[in-house]
Amino acid sequence: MALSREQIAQRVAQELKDGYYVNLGIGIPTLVANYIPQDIEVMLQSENGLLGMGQFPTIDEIDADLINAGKQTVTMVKGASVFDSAESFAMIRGGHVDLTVLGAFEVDANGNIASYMIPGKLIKGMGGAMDLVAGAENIIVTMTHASKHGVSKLLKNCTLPLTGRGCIKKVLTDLAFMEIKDGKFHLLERAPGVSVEEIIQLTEGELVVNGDIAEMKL
Amino acid sequence: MALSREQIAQRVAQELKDGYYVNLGIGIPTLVANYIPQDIEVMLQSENGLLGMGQFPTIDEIDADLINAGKQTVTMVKGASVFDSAESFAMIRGGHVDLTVLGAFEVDANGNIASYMIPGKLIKGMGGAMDLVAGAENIIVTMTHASKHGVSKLLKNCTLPLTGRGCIKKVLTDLAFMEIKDGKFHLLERAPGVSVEEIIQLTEGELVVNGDIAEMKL
Amino acid sequence: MAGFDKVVASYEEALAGLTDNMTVIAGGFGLCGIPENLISEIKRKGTKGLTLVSNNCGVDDFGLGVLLPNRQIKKIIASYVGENAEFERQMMAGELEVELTPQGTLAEKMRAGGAGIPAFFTATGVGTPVAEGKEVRSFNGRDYILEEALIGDFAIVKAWKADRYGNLIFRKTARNFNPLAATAGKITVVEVEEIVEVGSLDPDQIHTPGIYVDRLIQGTFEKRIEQRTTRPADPHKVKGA
Amino acid sequence: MAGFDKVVASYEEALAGLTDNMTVIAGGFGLCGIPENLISEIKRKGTKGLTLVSNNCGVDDFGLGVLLPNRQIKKIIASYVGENAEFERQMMAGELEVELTPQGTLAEKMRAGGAGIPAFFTATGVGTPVAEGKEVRSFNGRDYILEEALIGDFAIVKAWKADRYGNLIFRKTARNFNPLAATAGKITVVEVEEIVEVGSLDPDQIHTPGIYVDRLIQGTFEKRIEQRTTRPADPHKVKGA
Repeated sequence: MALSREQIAQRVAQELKDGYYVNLGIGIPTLVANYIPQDIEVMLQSENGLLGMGQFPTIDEIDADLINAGKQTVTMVKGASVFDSAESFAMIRGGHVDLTVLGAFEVDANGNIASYMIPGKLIKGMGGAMDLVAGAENIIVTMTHASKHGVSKLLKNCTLPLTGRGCIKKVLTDLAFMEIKDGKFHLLERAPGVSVEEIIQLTEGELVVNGDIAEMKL
Repeated sequence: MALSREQIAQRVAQELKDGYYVNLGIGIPTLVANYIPQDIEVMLQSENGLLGMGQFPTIDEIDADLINAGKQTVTMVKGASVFDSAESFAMIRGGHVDLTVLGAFEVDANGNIASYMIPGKLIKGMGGAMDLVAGAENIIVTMTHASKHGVSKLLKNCTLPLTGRGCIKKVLTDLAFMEIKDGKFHLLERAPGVSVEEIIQLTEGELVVNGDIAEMKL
Repeated sequence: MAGFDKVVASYEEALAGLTDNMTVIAGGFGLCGIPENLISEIKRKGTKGLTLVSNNCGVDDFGLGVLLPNRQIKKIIASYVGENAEFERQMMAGELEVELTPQGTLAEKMRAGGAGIPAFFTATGVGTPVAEGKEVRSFNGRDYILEEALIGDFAIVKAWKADRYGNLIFRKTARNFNPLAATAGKITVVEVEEIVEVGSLDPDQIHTPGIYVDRLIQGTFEKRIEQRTTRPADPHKVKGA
Repeated sequence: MAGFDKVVASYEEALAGLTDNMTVIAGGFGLCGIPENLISEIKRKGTKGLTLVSNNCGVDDFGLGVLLPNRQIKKIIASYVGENAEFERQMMAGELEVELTPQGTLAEKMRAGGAGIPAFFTATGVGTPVAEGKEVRSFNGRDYILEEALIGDFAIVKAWKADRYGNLIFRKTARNFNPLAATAGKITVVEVEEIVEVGSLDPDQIHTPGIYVDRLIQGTFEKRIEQRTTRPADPHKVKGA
């Protein structure tokens, strides 16, 4: 069965390592914060200028001057720091963030990503997404594998305007966890109860299936 | 009579205006701080990362963590701020400093300045001088008009490696105050008791003398 | 002798000299840390044909969005826009020019403008619509595009505290683009919540030195929140305990 | 689980992995804010063939100058050097390569290295020996040269206070190049005067966020002064009054 949004977040959280500085995008990536393993520490970077983002505030703690990149009110953890937007993107662009998790409309077999614009429909802007995909060494894209109508979002070539070129190496969908290399998707894991055939059918870009593909553990 | 170092500093100080942020180079420029008119306020920038440099400390006030660009122990005035070297030169390069005063070995009629290197003899480096001459709109160069042997330092073309190209518009020597424009020196004032003829003789670059040249008031 | 006293008496005075068709760089992220009252003053003045540089364009009735109904904005350079209906209508109708710029590139363009760096290379946007018409160059085997600096005729900035010399301190994530905008204005106007005595701010802790600030005014702020997200109060905490 | 604790037990551990022919970026201006003990440790280790990036090269018996007698430095990128005799001798003899770089350009090169900006344009050095071999380009009618970023295999930094997460605060003009060096090291090693509890530093007042810091150690410092300039004690002040 396809993973729920929460399950996607749960699987991503397994990729976190102790001491990681992590930037979580808006949507499913935000949920990852709820599944950080108890035995490790990670610190969340929010690109509007905060390292060490904490949970949402209680009503009493709400502070209009303390928000995250999704414009939600947040808190700070112990050891947090605040900085301006140039410094924040110096961190990001300079490759200092250990892991970035973000959503996408389409990803293709060359590691291209389209996530910010649907011409004529959605043109609100890229925010920090282009900087994040260009700056991070280590990115996990979370997305649904295909549209409701069964149209693959893992393509030979992205059809929408790109957010970044050749920068995506790992994709986690509701159906599968994949690596991108040498112009191909490589299937690493499948969602519990989802068959390899189903994944192949819903992946437009070339998909390499090597040996038995294990089910994800959640 | 040629101006003393103190008199040069005194004359430069007359160019200060209320509310000016000023960078004073090493040597004679440093002395300008002693002649700031009582009825105005200026703030001194030191390029190692201090805005609002004060006088030297008393022995009790000495702080190894508080020095100026000449590596001298200093103090801070009220309203001072400290910043890193990139920020300091953002101020300088970005044209935020109102006046820069610095020394030179040679200046030429095209506004070129040589102040940091004598090949085979003095090669300690330019420090912040190249940034200062490139960044400031308003620079006064203080120097001696000629060498002890009577060789002019106000040249047709600088002979030493340049610190900056076409960036000097005002020069104050022990003999004269000059403006540089259109590839010529223009005599504005002469030191008390120094004749125009004497200045012409010691100026290798073309010198424009328009009408009566007033003596400096000190 | 005014010295370094940057304080002005009114918002009118704060924005004196702002005229039609100028470029204005604004601090703020979403509705957080925006110069609310300076924006209101621009609305009141009715200045038109403005090019705005700001990460966002406010919402329908707050922030830079209030400049939309009277068509005061000709062009906006931003990373994320369209949180309001009138913005979308004007953009779709071609009445409003929008130059989408990645957030980090936008921040760096402001910093570069203030720091006398006319242009810099960045990997952000390579191979995307953002790269169109821009030089691409390879350094150490990777492609980068050339981005140019931004300067404003005016910069409008919101800080938390200031002394009369214009030394600024920002509070939490209301800092965002504000220190960068402050460096990039030919005339930089700052509004703050509190003006304190010169000498009471620790020189080591000033975020923006007064050299970047031309005019300063104290205001009161609504500080509207866009996404009021909360968690339940901690059940272990007993009131009054 | 080590989490974000950056504290190491010894100077040896602090510089573990530093090997011959690496590039080291150092904070400090003159002898102010230099990582004294990390420099001593490099001397003790005897690492050779180093390329050093630092505004200055210390004096004969203090600061980076102590690395000269054993010829540990192959090349130095600096803005102002030669405050010691051995330096001059090695430079003149061609035993030491010196790349003179304007101070502001040096600072910006470090910042660019840390910020993922591979190159930037600056007016500093146009028409001078610094411009040799560099691209010149005109923006808005003025010439600028292209300068490339600097990155170090190691960065060695001196701060005042830190928490164990590596959040740093610098003191007065001992800040100088230190925050820039901190961003530009593949491995950034910081020595401080005091390590304080995590959570005791105000998040708004941290100069260098811990994300840039890999290793942290507390040391004691001589803080030698190069130019001890003083004024007479104020005659109006009465002792004990």
